[in-house]
Amino acid sequence: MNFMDKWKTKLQHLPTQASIYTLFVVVTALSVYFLDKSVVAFLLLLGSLLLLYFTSFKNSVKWAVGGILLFIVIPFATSGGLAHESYMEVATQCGIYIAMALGLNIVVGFAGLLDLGFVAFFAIGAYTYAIFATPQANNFISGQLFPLSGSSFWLFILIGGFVAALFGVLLGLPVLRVKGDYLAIVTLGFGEIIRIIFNNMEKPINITNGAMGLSSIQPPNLFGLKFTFPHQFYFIVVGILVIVIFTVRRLEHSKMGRSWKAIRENEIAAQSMGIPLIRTKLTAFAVGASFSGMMGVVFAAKQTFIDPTSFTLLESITILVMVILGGMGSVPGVILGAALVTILNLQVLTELTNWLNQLTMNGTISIPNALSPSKMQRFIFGAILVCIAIFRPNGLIVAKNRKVDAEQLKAERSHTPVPVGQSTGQSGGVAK
Amino acid sequence: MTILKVAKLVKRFGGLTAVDGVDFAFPKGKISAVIGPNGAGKTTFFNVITGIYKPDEGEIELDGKSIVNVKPHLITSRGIARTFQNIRLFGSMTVLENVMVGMHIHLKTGLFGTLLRLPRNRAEEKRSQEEAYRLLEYVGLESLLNEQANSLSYGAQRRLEIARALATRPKVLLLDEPAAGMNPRETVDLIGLIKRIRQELEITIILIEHDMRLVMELSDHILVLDYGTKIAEGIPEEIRTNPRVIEAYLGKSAAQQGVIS
Amino acid sequence: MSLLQLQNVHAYYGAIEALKGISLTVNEGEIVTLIGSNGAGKSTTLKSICGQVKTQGAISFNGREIGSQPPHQTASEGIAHVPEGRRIFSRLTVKENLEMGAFSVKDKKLIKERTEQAFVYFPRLKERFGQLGGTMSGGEQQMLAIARALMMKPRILLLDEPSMGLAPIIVEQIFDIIQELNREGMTILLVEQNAYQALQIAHRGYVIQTGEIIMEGEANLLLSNDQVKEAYLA
Amino acid sequence: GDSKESGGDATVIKIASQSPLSGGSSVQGEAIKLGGQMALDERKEEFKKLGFDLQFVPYDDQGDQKKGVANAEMIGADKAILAVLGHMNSGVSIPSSVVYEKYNIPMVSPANTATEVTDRKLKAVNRVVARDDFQGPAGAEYAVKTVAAKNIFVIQDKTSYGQGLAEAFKTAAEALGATIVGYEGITVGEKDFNGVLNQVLSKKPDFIFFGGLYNEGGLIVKQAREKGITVPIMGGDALDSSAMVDLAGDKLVDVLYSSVSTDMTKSNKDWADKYKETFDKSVENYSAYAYDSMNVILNGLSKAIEDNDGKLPAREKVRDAIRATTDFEGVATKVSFDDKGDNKYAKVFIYGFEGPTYPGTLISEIEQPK
Amino acid sequence: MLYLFCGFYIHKRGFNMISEILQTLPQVLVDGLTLGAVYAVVAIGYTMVYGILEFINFAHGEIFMTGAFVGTSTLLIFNTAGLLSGMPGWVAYILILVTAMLFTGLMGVGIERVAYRPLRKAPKLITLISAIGVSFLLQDIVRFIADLKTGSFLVTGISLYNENVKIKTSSIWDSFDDAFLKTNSIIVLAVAVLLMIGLDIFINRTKWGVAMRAVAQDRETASLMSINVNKVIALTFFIGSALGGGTGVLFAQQYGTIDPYIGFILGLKAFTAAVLGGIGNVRGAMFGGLFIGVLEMFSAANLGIITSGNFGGEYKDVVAFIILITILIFKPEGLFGRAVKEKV
Ligand SMILES: Nc1ncnc2c1ncn2[C@@H]1O[C@H](COP(=O)(O)OP(=O)(O)OP(=O)(O)O)[C@@H](O)[C@H]1O
Ligand SMILES: Nc1ncnc2c1ncn2[C@@H]1O[C@H](COP(=O)(O)OP(=O)(O)OP(=O)(O)O)[C@@H](O)[C@H]1O
Ligand SMILES: [Mg+2]
Ligand SMILES: [Mg+2]
Repeated sequence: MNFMDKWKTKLQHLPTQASIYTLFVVVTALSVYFLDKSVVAFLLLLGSLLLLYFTSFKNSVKWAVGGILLFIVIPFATSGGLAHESYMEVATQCGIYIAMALGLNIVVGFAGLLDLGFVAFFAIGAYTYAIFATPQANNFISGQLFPLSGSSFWLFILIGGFVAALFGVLLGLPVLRVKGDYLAIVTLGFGEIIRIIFNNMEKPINITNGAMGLSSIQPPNLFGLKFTFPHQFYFIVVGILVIVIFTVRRLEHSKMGRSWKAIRENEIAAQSMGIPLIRTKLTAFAVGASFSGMMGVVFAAKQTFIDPTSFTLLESITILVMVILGGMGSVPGVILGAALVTILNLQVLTELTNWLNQLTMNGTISIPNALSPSKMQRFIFGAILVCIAIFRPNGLIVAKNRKVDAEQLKAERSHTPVPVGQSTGQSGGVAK
Repeated sequence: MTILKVAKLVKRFGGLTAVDGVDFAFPKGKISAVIGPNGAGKTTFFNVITGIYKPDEGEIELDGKSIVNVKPHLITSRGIARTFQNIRLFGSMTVLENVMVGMHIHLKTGLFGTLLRLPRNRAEEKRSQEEAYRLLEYVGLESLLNEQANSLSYGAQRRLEIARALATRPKVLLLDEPAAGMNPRETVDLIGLIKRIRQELEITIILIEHDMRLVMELSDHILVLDYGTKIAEGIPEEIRTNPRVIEAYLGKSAAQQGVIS
Repeated sequence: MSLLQLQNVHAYYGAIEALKGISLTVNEGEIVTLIGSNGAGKSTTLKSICGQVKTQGAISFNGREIGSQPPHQTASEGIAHVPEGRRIFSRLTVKENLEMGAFSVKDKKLIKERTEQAFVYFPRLKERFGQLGGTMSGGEQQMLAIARALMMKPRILLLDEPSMGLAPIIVEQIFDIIQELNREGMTILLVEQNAYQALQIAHRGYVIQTGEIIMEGEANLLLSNDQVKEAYLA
Repeated sequence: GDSKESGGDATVIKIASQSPLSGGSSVQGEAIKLGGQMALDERKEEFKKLGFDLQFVPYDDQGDQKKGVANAEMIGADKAILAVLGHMNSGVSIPSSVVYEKYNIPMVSPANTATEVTDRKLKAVNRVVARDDFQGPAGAEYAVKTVAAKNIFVIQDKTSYGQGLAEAFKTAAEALGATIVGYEGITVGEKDFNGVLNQVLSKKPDFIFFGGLYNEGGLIVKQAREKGITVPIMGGDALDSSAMVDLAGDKLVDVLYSSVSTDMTKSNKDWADKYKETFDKSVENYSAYAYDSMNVILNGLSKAIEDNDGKLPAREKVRDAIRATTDFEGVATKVSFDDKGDNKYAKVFIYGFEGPTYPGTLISEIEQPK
Repeated sequence: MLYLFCGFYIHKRGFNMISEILQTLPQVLVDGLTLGAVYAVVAIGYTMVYGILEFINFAHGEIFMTGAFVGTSTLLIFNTAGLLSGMPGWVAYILILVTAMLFTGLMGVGIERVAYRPLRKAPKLITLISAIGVSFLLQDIVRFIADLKTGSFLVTGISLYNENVKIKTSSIWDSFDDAFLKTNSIIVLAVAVLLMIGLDIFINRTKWGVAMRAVAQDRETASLMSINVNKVIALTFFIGSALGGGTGVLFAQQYGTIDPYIGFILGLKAFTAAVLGGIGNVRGAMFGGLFIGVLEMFSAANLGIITSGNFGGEYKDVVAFIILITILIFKPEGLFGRAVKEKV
């Protein structure tokens, strides 16, 4: 007990923390670098980002260290092994999902609007780029102008985000009258409608090429450098992601973020505080959708092929799972949730399966074919979901309110005794 | 001088007429009370004024301008703020944040300002925090500023609702049963607070209350509703002795003792 | 004879200790009132009796320990609770609400009798028999809540702020009804903010403050106690 | 870091498979895995003699291209993997093969029929089955010329396989002078197709073509017959399964399907029996294609080893050796790859079900157009 | 002249179109009602659980699927034991229905106990996650067992009733063609209607039914009325799940083939139906189910005809969702849902 306390106080000591943290990063980075294909080491290295969140460094320091980790340490450490591209692929997909989950978190976590069709915006972003970066657009725009070159990709990140946001608003306008679980089913319907339309728009005019999908999408091109490898996409994704996180963070503690939360807590009271319901909800939809749209563009360029099977309801549900699992409304939680689910699905379960397979084939253990681990992924995923729900019902990192320093406020506040009313004239009183 | 005027106001719910042709002029800078039996339509009256419900008939004017068919959030920015009978705080936000939400209409920073966070935007945010803090001091909740709103006691929640409403810098403040669930001691404090708001901030106050001592002590003017219609109006003294009011609302013993203090 | 007895009861909401060792007794046939300011723990005390919050300590009813049993069992043993804020089943009709009050009563005839009795106390309910509970006004809802609790013919009736938000005339009626019920032999534990009125009709009273009983005694003694006057009667 | 995956004395060579092992199309995915595994197990000894420990690593692509690509990157990272058997879905193949191409890992698909798969002319990509633009027209030719179909109703399952095949069929049939009276999509995974069939009723076609898998195909046949629709129904190679018998039962009459394989249960009864015995599962057509694909891979591999003086060959060498496959006689099909990786020998055979027995009877053989 | 000709052409096409639609209309209605009956009963399960716990029991579709498998395998077991030949079809039918309903009913209770009860006080959405987890688990467990027993998860069972009945709808109006109806469809419709009527009486007339609604509205207060809340919730799950499981049997008999993934799509449709009718409202769910079933059948059969092939049956779900969304926009609480406006 005493011993524990001693450690606790020691750990609160900043320099100690810093040195332990650096040690951790160095050790994991080196093991990723030297060990060949060690999922555990890779996970620990990613874990250092999480650890960073729990340290008591200053915010700016955290951002800086996080940046160094993401842009330098992780790419470099993974470049040692053969699995470099594989790690980078996982990290890239993680990044894509994190951005989407953060977008959905604005809608569900902040504004309290349950959206079960969120992947539609991802699809819209992806198709926006794919249609113009393949000859597909020639089908409805004359002049054989397409495909656009890969250097248009950078512009399309913005266009994709914008178009998705636009759709967010278009969807929102009619449906935001509907509340709660009704909204869930309406958005679910919207997601399905978008997917089915993309799946069938090969006639009457061939716009999306239907179920065949769009292939040979132009990869991004920066001054002649073609982006085809996962480690290249990694930098694009991390770049966008940093902007996304930055945006979310700023919005969360602003007038906008507060009105989202106010609407989530009590619509009527929010209205009575002068918050326009529809407009505020629409901004939540639009901002959330734009993150998805941007990542959709990246996704299309990375895969070089898209078809509607990537945008199913199950995908929307998965993103929602990431948000709830991580902790609704909690930005670090959602990032963790998205990363965990993606890594679990793409890497951990696959590796586990391969390992068990290996054991089966070597005859170490024998599993009936019907139970072969590769087929049990849904089972394992399902079991994990139930367990987390039961043992961690508020999500992995529970959303916290930001505390304000009372003493400082007290000291800095002006001393006019009357804080409000038109008579004070302080900032013009009541708006027109 | 009249600040808020309603004329022939009607609100129906299906077959039920909750507010039935009420005419009234609320004098500026005064405290008016709306009383009446349960289900008389008092809260509905407030809801219609604040735009939560659209009136079926009639006119509502604030400073001579009609606010019928104006959206609730715009009514707020025209200068009417309110509290709710069943408390409606933003439960999982902090006390300070609750008040800052109330400042919504006075903050100019837009989406891009938030992202860029220019010195101007930063200053505005800072100022609004300080202002919120002063409002909390005003209602005596400054020590709880970082608490989650729904962890507050009932009385504190009621006061927070008042602070939040004040944050919109209203000309008219509507209070729906502000003393409900408070004990006599706390009610006395509340009376003090309401008086201060009227005097120091020069805000017109309209309140609904069943606690006759509070009503009689505070109000300059009383409107009595029953079954949606106005059955009496006047100064407290007139109301207390009005037989119709006694019969429909006060009851005999309350009429005698409710006002002893 | 003591019907209900609490000894050193602690109650918790998560980490918050809302009751810090409460002891009180209600004798058969008494009206006992519990007064105290906001958040003092009045409602929590009633909830503890009904098993709605986790408690430590001894709660005995009719000589039997009931502290750890689920609420529905406690209710079926004859403790009726009219909760704070009425808690009417808003989408059930008045009739169905009353039926739910009589859930543990098997005999249809008995249910009918008690319904009739409820109409005697509250004629208004008879007029509104088929109306949905949620559309009634506050006062009517309060009547319904009391009538609903009476349907099980409880040994003891726990009332949590029955006067809150009601017009003075209704408050008056409700206090009359409480006294009438008591005269007919029902034991009553009354929680009130309106200490003055509560103490006027009660036999004994307890004063609770931040989870602790700070005073107890005959109602009229408490009424004239300076400290009580200062803090609760203003 | 450098890696020599040396398990004791023998160098490990891994062959991966990628197919959906979980979810709705896992029956087919599983068949691909097992067919490949069977071939590989049979030839373990042969490679042992050459000094290599042959291992099979099945990956689950979940029919999801993201998963397929991530797996492909893992496969690329595992230097011991020299070839991939798969995928089942063209939609997963197309993006994943871009990754294989980067790492020079040869891929042989036992199931992809979409033209786009090989039309990109990737060095790594091969397939043993017929392209949509061969199989579809072959079916159309048979339907229009032999069955004399004039008014054809086309149903497809709105997957890339179903749509690819159905569109190829439709174009060819129209070119041959038939009228397409209806062209409808269904939803994969549903069990009630009465809606579309009611439209068939009102359009009164004399022939129905279905582009899709047997899961839906079997039910469509059954429900059509129950509705009194008696016209011939034709499908692609994905109807070539014993499951058709289970699904449609005695309603399985006048149903045609094209297939790229000869009748395995007759021509290779021993093989089919062995499969059944090993895995306790009935043979799917994909099992046989996967078996053949795996043998194509292993032949290429052993050729590459031979060319490399018995040492572990580079992936490029294996890739080129596989592409060079000529006149391989598999249990289901003969294989020679052309310069795009398509199977030159992919012939189309037309079979017919005349009752609940699998396989149907061979009716016609159609050569690849020159 | 040309104009006239065009007009005539369009008119003719329109006429053809209508007559084509009319011809199959009886058949479309029959098929639509049969499918709709299945949706309706499954929708009731969603609605009941939603009504009482206010959360979408995502696993309900999988309970339906499990019922289908239990019924089918019971029948297969009878068959291998040689019992089936000596048994009238209806006896076997009732036996498998009862078995499946009991099984899934208990399973529903078990799921509630393990995966939902610990979460009663947790945020509502986390229960949704738990339900999604349960639904994955069930899919895979059923798949595993089916796979182990039969070597494939696509299972085709034995149909007890295979005859076709011809309804002479053409005699009503000569624009109609005759409709065919499977004997089994009659059973589906009959059983579904019986279940629905029974349930409606149970919920609206019995004490336990009222108790369910009371628990739905306010659990804490219900317990003060000496209602055992856990018991009521368990009962709700039992009934809802048994209904789902029973429908699974009807479904398996109707379509012959089942797989572990049928629950997902069907569950989605049924849930849509429940919302359309006004979630929490049993009669609404019934109506919603039938409506979606008929609508779906109608669009699959006629969309292609109406749009001359431009938008075909593949858009049937789009039509269903667009109608749902439209209805919800104008009646945000669903068709039968009562507008419980929050009282301010
Ligand atoms: N949203 C609504 N829908 C239907 N009826 C309503 C609604 N809101 C209020 N009512 C009815 O209108 C009447 C007036 O209600 P209101 O809440 O205004 O009464 P009140 O005077 O505030 O009563 P109390 O003193 O009990 O708060 C009541 O009969 C009530 O049932
Ligand atoms: N659900 C809850 N979760 C956490 N804390 C609670 C909860 N309910 C009550 N409390 C706390 O427990 C304490 C006692 O509350 P209680 O409701 O018993 O007070 P009370 O005396 O009934 O007050 P009031 O007059 O406001 O009804 C208060 O501090 C309150 O904040
Ligand atoms: Mg009111
Ligand atoms: Mg209380």
